[in-house]
Amino acid sequence: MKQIQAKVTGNNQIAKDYYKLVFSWEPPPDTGPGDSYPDFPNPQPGQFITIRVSETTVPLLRRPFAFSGYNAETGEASIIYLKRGKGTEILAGKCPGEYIDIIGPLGNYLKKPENKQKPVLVAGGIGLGPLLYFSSMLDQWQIPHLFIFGARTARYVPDMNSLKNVAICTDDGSKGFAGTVADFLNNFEEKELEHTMLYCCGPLPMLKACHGFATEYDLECYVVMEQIMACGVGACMGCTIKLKKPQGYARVCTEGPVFKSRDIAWT
Amino acid sequence: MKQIQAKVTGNNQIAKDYYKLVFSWEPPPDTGPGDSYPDFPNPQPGQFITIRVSETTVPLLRRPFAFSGYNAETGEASIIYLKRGKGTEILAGKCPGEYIDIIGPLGNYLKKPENKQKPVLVAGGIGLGPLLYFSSMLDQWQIPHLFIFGARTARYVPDMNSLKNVAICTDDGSKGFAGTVADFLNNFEEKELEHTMLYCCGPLPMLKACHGFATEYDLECYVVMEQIMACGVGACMGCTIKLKKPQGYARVCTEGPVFKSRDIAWT
Amino acid sequence: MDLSIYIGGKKLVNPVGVASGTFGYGSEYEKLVDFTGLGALYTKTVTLKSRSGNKCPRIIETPSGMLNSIGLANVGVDRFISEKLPLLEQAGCALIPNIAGFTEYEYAAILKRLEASHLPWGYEINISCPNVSHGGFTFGTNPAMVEHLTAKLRRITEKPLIIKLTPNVTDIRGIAQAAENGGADAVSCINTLVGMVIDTKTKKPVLGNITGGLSGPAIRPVGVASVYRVKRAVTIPVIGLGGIMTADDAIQYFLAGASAIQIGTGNFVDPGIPQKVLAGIKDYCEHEGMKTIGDFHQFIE
Amino acid sequence: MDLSIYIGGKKLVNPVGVASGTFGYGSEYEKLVDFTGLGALYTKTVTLKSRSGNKCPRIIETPSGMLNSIGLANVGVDRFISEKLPLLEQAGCALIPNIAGFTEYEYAAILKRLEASHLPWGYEINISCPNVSHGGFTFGTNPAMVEHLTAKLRRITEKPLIIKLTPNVTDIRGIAQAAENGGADAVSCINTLVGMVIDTKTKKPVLGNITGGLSGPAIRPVGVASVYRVKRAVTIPVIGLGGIMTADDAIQYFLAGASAIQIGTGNFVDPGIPQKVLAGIKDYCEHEGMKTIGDFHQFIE
Ligand SMILES: Cc1cc2nc3c(=O)[nH]c(=O)nc-3n(C[C@H](O)[C@H](O)[C@H](O)COP(=O)(O)OP(=O)(O)OC[C@H]3O[C@@H](n4cnc5c(N)ncnc54)[C@H](O)[C@@H]3O)c2cc1C
Ligand SMILES: Cc1cc2nc3c(=O)[nH]c(=O)nc-3n(C[C@H](O)[C@H](O)[C@H](O)COP(=O)(O)OP(=O)(O)OC[C@H]3O[C@@H](n4cnc5c(N)ncnc54)[C@H](O)[C@@H]3O)c2cc1C
Ligand SMILES: Cc1cc2nc3c(=O)[nH]c(=O)nc-3n(C[C@H](O)[C@H](O)[C@H](O)COP(=O)(O)O)c2cc1C
Ligand SMILES: Cc1cc2nc3c(=O)[nH]c(=O)nc-3n(C[C@H](O)[C@H](O)[C@H](O)COP(=O)(O)O)c2cc1C
Ligand code: FES
Ligand code: FES
Repeated sequence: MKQIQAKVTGNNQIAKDYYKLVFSWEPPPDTGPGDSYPDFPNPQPGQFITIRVSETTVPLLRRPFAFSGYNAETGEASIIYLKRGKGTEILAGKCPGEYIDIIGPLGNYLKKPENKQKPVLVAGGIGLGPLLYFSSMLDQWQIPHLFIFGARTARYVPDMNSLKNVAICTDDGSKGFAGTVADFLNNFEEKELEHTMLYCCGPLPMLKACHGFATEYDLECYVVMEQIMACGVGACMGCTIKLKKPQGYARVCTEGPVFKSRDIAWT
Repeated sequence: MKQIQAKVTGNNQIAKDYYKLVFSWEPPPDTGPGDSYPDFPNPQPGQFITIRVSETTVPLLRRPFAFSGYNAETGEASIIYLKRGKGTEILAGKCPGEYIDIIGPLGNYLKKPENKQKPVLVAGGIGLGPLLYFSSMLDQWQIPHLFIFGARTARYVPDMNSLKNVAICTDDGSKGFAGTVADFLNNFEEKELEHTMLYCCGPLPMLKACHGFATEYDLECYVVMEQIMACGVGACMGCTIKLKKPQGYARVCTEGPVFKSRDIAWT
Repeated sequence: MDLSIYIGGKKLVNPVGVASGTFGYGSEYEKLVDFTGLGALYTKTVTLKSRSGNKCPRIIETPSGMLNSIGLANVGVDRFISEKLPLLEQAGCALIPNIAGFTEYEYAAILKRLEASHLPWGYEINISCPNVSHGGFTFGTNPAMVEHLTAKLRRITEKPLIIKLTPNVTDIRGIAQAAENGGADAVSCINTLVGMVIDTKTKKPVLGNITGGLSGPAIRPVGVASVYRVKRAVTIPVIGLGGIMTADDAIQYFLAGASAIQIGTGNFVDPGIPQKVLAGIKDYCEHEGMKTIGDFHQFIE
Repeated sequence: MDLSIYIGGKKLVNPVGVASGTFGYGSEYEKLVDFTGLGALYTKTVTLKSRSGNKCPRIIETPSGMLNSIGLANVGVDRFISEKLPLLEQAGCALIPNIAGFTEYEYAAILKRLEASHLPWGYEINISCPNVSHGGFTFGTNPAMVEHLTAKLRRITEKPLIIKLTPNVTDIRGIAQAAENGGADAVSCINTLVGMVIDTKTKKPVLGNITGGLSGPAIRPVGVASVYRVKRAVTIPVIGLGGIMTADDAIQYFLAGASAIQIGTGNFVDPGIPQKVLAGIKDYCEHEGMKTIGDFHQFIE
């Protein structure tokens, strides 16, 4: 975990209201050659950064975003974000060459599946980023997998050509499968599901549905959770979610954001 | 007094940290032809506008700026402002074509001098705008006048070629007269000062010095005052300054910003 | 949808008012605001004698807020009645003079004079100005005094009587209950919080009065919490204010239990805010199927 | 220039601390912050038993501020001593555990256990958490209880004893004086203001605990005013906090009368703030010819 001034190298719209920010931890020009500039530990899929989007006090708190990719050679990482409020609006205005104050990588991460396991990645909306990154790691490990992406309508679906095996679901049927990702999952035959493992990231109702599905077929299921954050580093106890007893509350920023879905006290 | 969305037509730096914003009260494109768009009463020199510089809550209050010019034919008006804080920083980022929320014209104004009177305009720093405008009115009325402008150093002096009779003073002598505008005034011979009238706008110490000078030689002296403002329209009683008894407090936004220097309870 | 509300049996056509001290005597905003869209206009606090107010400067911006130490500068009740009220005769919205005294006697005297005019719709009683330190103004922090004062004023007028509460107390509920017990028709909350800004260049407080009252979006969470607590302590209507800039802000107050709201600092930022807020409330009600302001009060236990 | 300060006869190398609850047990920020630059580290409030804290969500942003309703989630004093304190053995800055109990007995019991460790430099006593509604936590609003509690704790420790005050009272000066009379070595102010945000989409309070504590730049004017008032009511040092983000903010507190400051919410925004603030204070002192923090106290009467 480091705090650095990262250089924006790209910030482009990839679908309606969705943007991809690419940045590198090249030191700012005023960092003298003598100054040691921190190395960023390789980020893992599921891990996130927090960005201070503004120097003013509105918005005040740093905003958390999951890594959507990392290129160890170029030292470039990316996030995919939805422009939804004050902070992400400011973020969408950042231009290549500008520097952003980031802290990361933070949190735990999605681990490599064991042999035999057949990963199915289920992403909805802003859950896309971390699973795209995980998918690229699975490709690197040569683990075949299915990627399911759900969105409200076609306009919210970015280009997914880089994915080998992808199913797109839209609520209104304007692209791909007509229905939610949960509907899509329910079309599987029970026997197809042997050794299947779910990795899910997206809105809470989607995660709940995935958990329900996993419970029904007794599948292992990991979910990437969200909670409003203040510190992002485990100090404030603000980002907790409720786990089943006996664990009690867990901090999304430290014990998470990745949880086993069966550990969570879904409500 | 109206509240309108004015269109920025220019916003250029004219000296170190000084900018000139030009705007017109052309209606925004979404104002239908049926919608009546308010006419702006002709602004007078000394009058000001308040601008809502940001849609967020930082900065919160509107910022007041004096008119530095107005062209009745094109319907374009201007202000000259110093980039000094959060609000003016945002203002400096406005581009031609953008709309700004302004209320104006506000306050009283500098009146045409009587026959025989010889106006001397004394401006310091951000006091330049209103006196530039007044100078152009004097030209229109064909009243000869001297314009004295004071700044800390040459970098803060914009181009003043439009003025017929101008004396520039810099504290460090890097341009024009070396010394303050008060020093410059003190070089006048008493007899030269007959019928002289002072119109002053600038920092408080300068205004005080001008008032002292005017008192010494028994000259009429008008000063354009500043005070932090909230409403700008006379409602909040926030922008008061102290006058000599019996008037008590006066609102800069309503009874001012132009005051007779001898009415003010200088401290 | 019917957004009218009743206070002390009298109707306000809509729940959006402009707060005392931020709208002058009304006439100042005449050229910018269509008064007929306002539910109520609460005037600048009137005192028995005219007051010139506190030392300058009186205003400073703070993060998402502002401090003021106007010190109840006003023309006094007599000139208020002879010069200011008549200007508002045609305003087309409910006029609610806000009054303050240094003693119970003064409060009563002001109210009696105002009763001679038919123009006030009702009264808001300021027992909570943080910018005037003399005796009478600690009324607002003492339940027994609040009850006694309210009861006294209640005997003078049958028009709606609204007590304006200060947040600068340990338990605002006790003050609200005292107002209710004294016979108030409503309470409004909140007035400003005590605050201070120091100029590190001059090493002096910025405000001539040293401390001032904090208002604006910065204090909105305090206002919403106050309304929530007060509403659960009294049965009379609660009027909410503090940092309202948008319809969403106003709706938070309604959901917390307010029957009406006021816009204060927001008027300075954009005099169009009251109208925009009212329009936004209407949209919300339409969208959410709310028929009256009372419908807002069912969601939070 | 010597920026060290003394509290209860003990020295802090510089006046910049990090506030309780915003810096965890310290170890969380280890990788981001050089602790040797900190004057003091006030830990998350420790209670006698461990507490899992309030319902979620516990945090929401507000204009220039934030609400939290953590509810004193902590590991309890025993695990604090066995697991958390040792991690800070090498921290290189003064460790000031912040403690809270539900009864006088609990406060005393916690303090006694901590006294067994040599690591605490002193203690901050939280009598003012707005997020826990049980009996004991109304301590902070009652001068007699504050004096009695302070006196009791005074008999247990000779280390510096700092009482942390709440702004949610009618007269913070009375509470501060009670702490002084009870034998406190300093008071710190302010803790958070009670606030609430409602989600107009769900029509429910955002925080699981309904209300929370407001902190950040929004409340800075309230903090500065509190320090100004408290300083004029007591002779012991005052530690100022609330919304400090920059050296200028900290200097306002010093000019108001603070001998030291703490940074709370600011740590979340940028963990580098404490160091930047300290550097800025040094620059200011150099520029303005200030030799000690005491020099700040001469400017405002
Ligand atoms: C671990 C983690 C990883 C995330 N990764 C991504 C990502 O890869 N891409 C992406 O688009 N978004 C991601 N988010 C959500 C992202 O942080 C919020 O969308 C962002 O903070 C909104 O900021 P804003 O100022 O634009 O919106 P605001 O105006 O602050 O609020 C708009 C909406 O966003 C919600 N929100 C605000 N702050 C947070 C927060 N800290 N966490 C969750 N919701 C919040 C608000 O409740 C509100 O509904 C992640 C959140 C977490 C906790
Ligand atoms: C009637 C009037 C006419 C003015 N005309 C001009 C003009 O033509 N050109 C120009 O550059 N400036 C003018 N000013 C001053 C201008 O309003 C301030 O410079 C501006 O508000 C600063 O905003 P900011 O957010 O950039 O600075 P901030 O960060 O808010 O503050 C920077 C400094 O400006 C001071 N300041 C802030 N608000 C005001 C205010 N309302 N009035 C006076 N000082 C303030 C602060 O005390 C501080 O010292 C005028 C002020 C008044 C009252
Ligand atoms: C400049 C100013 C002057 C005020 N004067 C008064 C007043 O005379 N009487 C009163 O009861 N409240 C007065 N108030 C308080 C407001 O009516 C209101 O209670 C407070 O500002 C909170 O609302 P807001 O955040 O919407 O401004 C004043 C507020 C401001 C900002
Ligand atoms: C998330 C959070 C948790 C807090 N927890 C505690 C706590 O456990 N004990 C305590 O005394 N104060 C606690 N506080 C209050 C702070 O220590 C501080 O008094 C307050 O936030 C004001 O300072 P600030 O504006 O710099 O944050 C907490 C504040 C925040 C924001
Ligand atoms: S955000 Fe502070 S503990 Fe997770
Ligand atoms: S700024 Fe409100 S009266 Fe002048």
